[in-house]
Amino acid sequence: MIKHLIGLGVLLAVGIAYPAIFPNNLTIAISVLLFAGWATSWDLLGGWNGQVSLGHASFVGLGAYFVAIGQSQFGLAPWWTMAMAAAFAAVLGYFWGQLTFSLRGPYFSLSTIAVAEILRLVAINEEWLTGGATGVFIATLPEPFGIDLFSRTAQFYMALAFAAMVIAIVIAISRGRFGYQLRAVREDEDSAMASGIDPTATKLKAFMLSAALTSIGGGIYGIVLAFIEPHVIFALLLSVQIALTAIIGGRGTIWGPAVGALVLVGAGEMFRTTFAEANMLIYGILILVVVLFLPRGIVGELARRHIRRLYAKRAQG
Amino acid sequence: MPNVLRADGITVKFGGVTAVNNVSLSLGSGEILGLIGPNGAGKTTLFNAVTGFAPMHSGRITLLDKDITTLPAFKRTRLGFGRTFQTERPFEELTVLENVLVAAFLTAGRRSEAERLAMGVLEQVGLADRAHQPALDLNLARRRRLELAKALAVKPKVIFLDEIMAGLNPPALREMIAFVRSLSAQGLAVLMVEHIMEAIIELSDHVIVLASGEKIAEGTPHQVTSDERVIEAYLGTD
Amino acid sequence: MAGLDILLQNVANGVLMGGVYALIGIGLTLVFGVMRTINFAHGDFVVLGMYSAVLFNALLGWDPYLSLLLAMPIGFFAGVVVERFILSRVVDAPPESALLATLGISLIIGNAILLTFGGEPRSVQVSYASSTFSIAGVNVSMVLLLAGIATVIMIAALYALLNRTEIGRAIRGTAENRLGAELVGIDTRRIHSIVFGLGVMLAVMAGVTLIPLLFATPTNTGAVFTLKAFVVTVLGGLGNVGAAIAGGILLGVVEVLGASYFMSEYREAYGLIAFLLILLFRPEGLFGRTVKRV
Amino acid sequence: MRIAIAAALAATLSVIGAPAQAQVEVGVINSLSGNFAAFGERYRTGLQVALDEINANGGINGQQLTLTIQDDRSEAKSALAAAESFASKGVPLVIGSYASSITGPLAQFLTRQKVPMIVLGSADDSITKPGSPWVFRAKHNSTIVAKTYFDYFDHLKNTKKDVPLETVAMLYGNGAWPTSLAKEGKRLASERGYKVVGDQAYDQGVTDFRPILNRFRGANPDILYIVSYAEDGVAITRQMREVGLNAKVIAIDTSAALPSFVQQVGGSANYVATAVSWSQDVKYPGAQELYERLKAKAGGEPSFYEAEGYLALMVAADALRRADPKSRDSVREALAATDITTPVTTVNFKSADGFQGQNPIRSLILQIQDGKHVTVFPDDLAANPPQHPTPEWSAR
Repeated sequence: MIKHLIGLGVLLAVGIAYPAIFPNNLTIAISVLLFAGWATSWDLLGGWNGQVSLGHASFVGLGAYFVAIGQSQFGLAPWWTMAMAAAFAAVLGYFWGQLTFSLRGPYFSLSTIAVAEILRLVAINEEWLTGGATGVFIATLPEPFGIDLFSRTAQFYMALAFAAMVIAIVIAISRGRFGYQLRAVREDEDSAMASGIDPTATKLKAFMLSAALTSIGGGIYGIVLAFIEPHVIFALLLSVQIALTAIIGGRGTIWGPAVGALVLVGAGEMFRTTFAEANMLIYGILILVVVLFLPRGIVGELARRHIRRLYAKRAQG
Repeated sequence: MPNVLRADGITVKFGGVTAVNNVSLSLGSGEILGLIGPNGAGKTTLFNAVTGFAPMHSGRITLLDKDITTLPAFKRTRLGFGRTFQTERPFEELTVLENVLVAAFLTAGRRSEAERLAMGVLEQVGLADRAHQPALDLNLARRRRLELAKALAVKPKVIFLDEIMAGLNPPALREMIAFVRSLSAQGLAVLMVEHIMEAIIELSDHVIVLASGEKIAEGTPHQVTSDERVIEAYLGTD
Repeated sequence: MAGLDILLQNVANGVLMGGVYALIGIGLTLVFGVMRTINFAHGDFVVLGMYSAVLFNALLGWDPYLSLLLAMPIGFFAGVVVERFILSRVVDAPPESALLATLGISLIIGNAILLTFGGEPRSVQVSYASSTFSIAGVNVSMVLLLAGIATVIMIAALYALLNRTEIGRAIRGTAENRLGAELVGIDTRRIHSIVFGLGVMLAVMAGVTLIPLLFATPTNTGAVFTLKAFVVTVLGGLGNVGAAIAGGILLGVVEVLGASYFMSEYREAYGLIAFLLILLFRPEGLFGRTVKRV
Repeated sequence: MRIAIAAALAATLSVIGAPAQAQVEVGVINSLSGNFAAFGERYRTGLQVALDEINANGGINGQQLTLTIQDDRSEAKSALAAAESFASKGVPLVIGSYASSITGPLAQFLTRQKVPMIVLGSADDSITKPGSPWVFRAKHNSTIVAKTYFDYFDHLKNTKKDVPLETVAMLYGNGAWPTSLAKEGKRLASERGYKVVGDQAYDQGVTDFRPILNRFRGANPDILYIVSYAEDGVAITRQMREVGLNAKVIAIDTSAALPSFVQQVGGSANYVATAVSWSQDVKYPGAQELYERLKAKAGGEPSFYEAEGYLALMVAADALRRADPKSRDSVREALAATDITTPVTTVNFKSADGFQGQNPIRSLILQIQDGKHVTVFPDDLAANPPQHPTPEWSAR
């Protein structure tokens, strides 16, 4: 617990200082933080609760669209629309979960692809709702306390706050009743029921929380892009990337998804500027390497080794 | 003895097959009820039906005069059921302590409180020194005890033990028998499915014998073991 | 055309498209049935087949159907290699590992094609690409029919392999219960390699068969086919090879009728909705064995 | 086929040109990997041809021009990271990118950073409407292209009065470009008295167009106005022939302009019309010679995409020659005052009709005649007259 809080403190300290040290590498840092936040949110459901969703881009899109349309059509400030998006995402997650939580394992994952793809088609085709295929611009934003929300520095701090908030929530949850309920349901639903846990309710709560948090990050992403198109922001590829980030980093660990974001986004950026056309190929090879040599993800594997070492020591002593 | 648990006319069907047919039982606090029968007699099915893990065709279940027939398994747990699984089902990725914490959180609101409760139960079953070991690494006897610890940590009024003696070596078996007796001494109602006759005879206040889903005999351990139908059921069909 | 004629034509087209979808789906369902692995690179193997036909056509001037002779064994071999060196090493890891591995493979295939062939869409022009003939007033596309015939032959061959041969019995045994199969002396690792080889071979074959009709791009097309294959296999029943035909045809008919009589922009959604309904109410698929819901 | 892996690995930051003496560096954000790589390749060829020409002619007032090309992986967030690095590096201007989903965020960001931007490939109206003082586009947009198509239809109607052109059916992908082109098309159709008898959208990745084409066949349109993605025009055309959907005019945007289209569709490609910003046979001085150079560099048949890449860099070089490359303000002003003629088109950025920084380029209509792309419209730039009407499939 203390360790994690120190970790969070380090993240915040480094984060607060970052724009002053690297004022010209903010966009990539924003990507890392957003993916850290999304992957950590995803992990509440996918890692801690064991329900692998491949549809989280829906919530990113939801957040981005709430902010963009709220601003451009109704003049609503992003903090209001982000709160609305989070509430709406939770409601969507509730119904989505009600519909699909009777499915287990790969069937659940496949169903999330289907639901997300249907939502993508709705977002593209229902022009009255989303502005349609041609996308939406965010041309103006309010300036709270004179802060220009279009500046990368302001956006960086928003992304930092988002990632830190999500990680803090996971730290809080991991030690408490809900955190154990999540893991118990992941490990064995019957055994969880024998401990008095309602598996469906637990999964629904996890899905709703995960969805709401993801959509807040989506709202920030909308501001960063300032121009969003439905087929890009609702894309299956984005859903897959979010899941990938968490799994590569280490499912069901507090820092795994964030480490995954750092590694994947960082490596992606490095490969992009170094290998030109071959960059995605190298990226694919990186994924294979992690899967083959760190099957539990980077942090997952480290944590496991740590626990084993600790236990071995105690058994000796 | 006042009834803690009553089950009347329990019938379970899978497709066209009747796995349990019109079986009733009742149990008072501090009482130990043994459920025996040859393989495939429907013991575990009855067990699962009563605890809510298998759907019932008909029947009625009450816990402390409250009708719980239609409640899902986790709600029965919350009202006072604790159970073990025949093949142990620890949460493998969690440590021993965390396994019990999951159950302890049912009644404990705060982490510290839950931890105290869990450690207490682990002491009781003799796993306290293993608290921080991954559950995956336990041997069979310790996995059994972990199952028991999980069942006890929900602070049950009735505890359902599904073949917890099977496969234990003689010293471990003695320990387990003593432990179950201590549970009933604490006032817990115990329903146990068991193949080890030694344990049944020694522990049970009352025994129900199932064969092919039917209750064929009921009484004290002594009565049922001398019942001809029971002998026939064990020797004849199995 | 009268309404009924149009309906018949649409149903016929749906059934024929269904054959195409089934062809794309069988490899996936076979691999899932035996290995319990959802292969996210399946569509990329289909695309690999397409590019192999493009390559043989460009270098040797071969008709795509002729290039099957070379492409299928190569596909089988490639599948065995991928299984041996990658998937076999994650078979006992958490289930998401295999999913991740196939995602990595998908990225590698798509981008290797991109680097080799460039990003331009490719296809092979054959004289019969748009040929049709007419039965009872219903026009039938030659290429679609050929693809349909290929599907039927392939599924019949697979069925025979699974039910009539020693190796088929071993495959079914492994699918049923891997541990049990090992206990009776089946080398399940070898079976996994063979099955994945077959899966890739079927994917490659689908690609070669479809190239006269369709087109391929290195990174886009694969994902589209993978998604279609998922839908087909779930509709029919994941792991049930014969049912892939039923799933394919159901998808084809649902899509074509939806696009013909409702909004065409939601064409992809009709299949997905059918997919969801089947998942929710009959997770074993239309013709699959019952899946334990526990 | 090229074995490009080794080359790509070696091409760490594709810095092209001799870094010897004083030089002017231009940043390019281009889609070299991912879904739009096909276009990225073509744009890069065009940029390189322009670069060679510029440096052979003395560079920027004696200084070498260099290009730094960054891949955007066909996604906005990478493009934005690239833009940030260019903005902080002090490049006088940035050229980029293809898709509107990438170019839109780029334009927003560079405007706020006050970095002049020349649009490379995106043709979406939204990039220059309302636009910004920092964003310039020498190539066409949806409004111009749709208008060119309908001017062409009007032209055909007026030259062959015995062939009535009254009804139009529209088929388009649901991406940003196809949708906006279809929208503008529908507006023009009603404005100019055409009746829209078919209006169907489809999702990218669809491979079976028969249901839609059969629907259209029932409506019997005179004109087919199709806006496809790059890859699916081949399947659309093959299936159009298969179901026997006839029309007097068949226009297919995007895919029919690619050289590979003719190759892959064969004889069925004939008579198909498509709008482009440039063609080798257009009657501009130097067009043929540019074609030869593009072809030599590409190692294959070039298209108007290469020409657009060439155009973007020529515009940049012209502005840089007239400005102080150290001052982005002065580069922006020079760009705004652009007035040049290239073998691709004349460039003269205007602000009119709600657009800003948009070159009112004249789009061309190409028709595939005997397996070749031929410029057939506008009249004064055409190499051949259009072949009209398109015969029925059964008669071909």
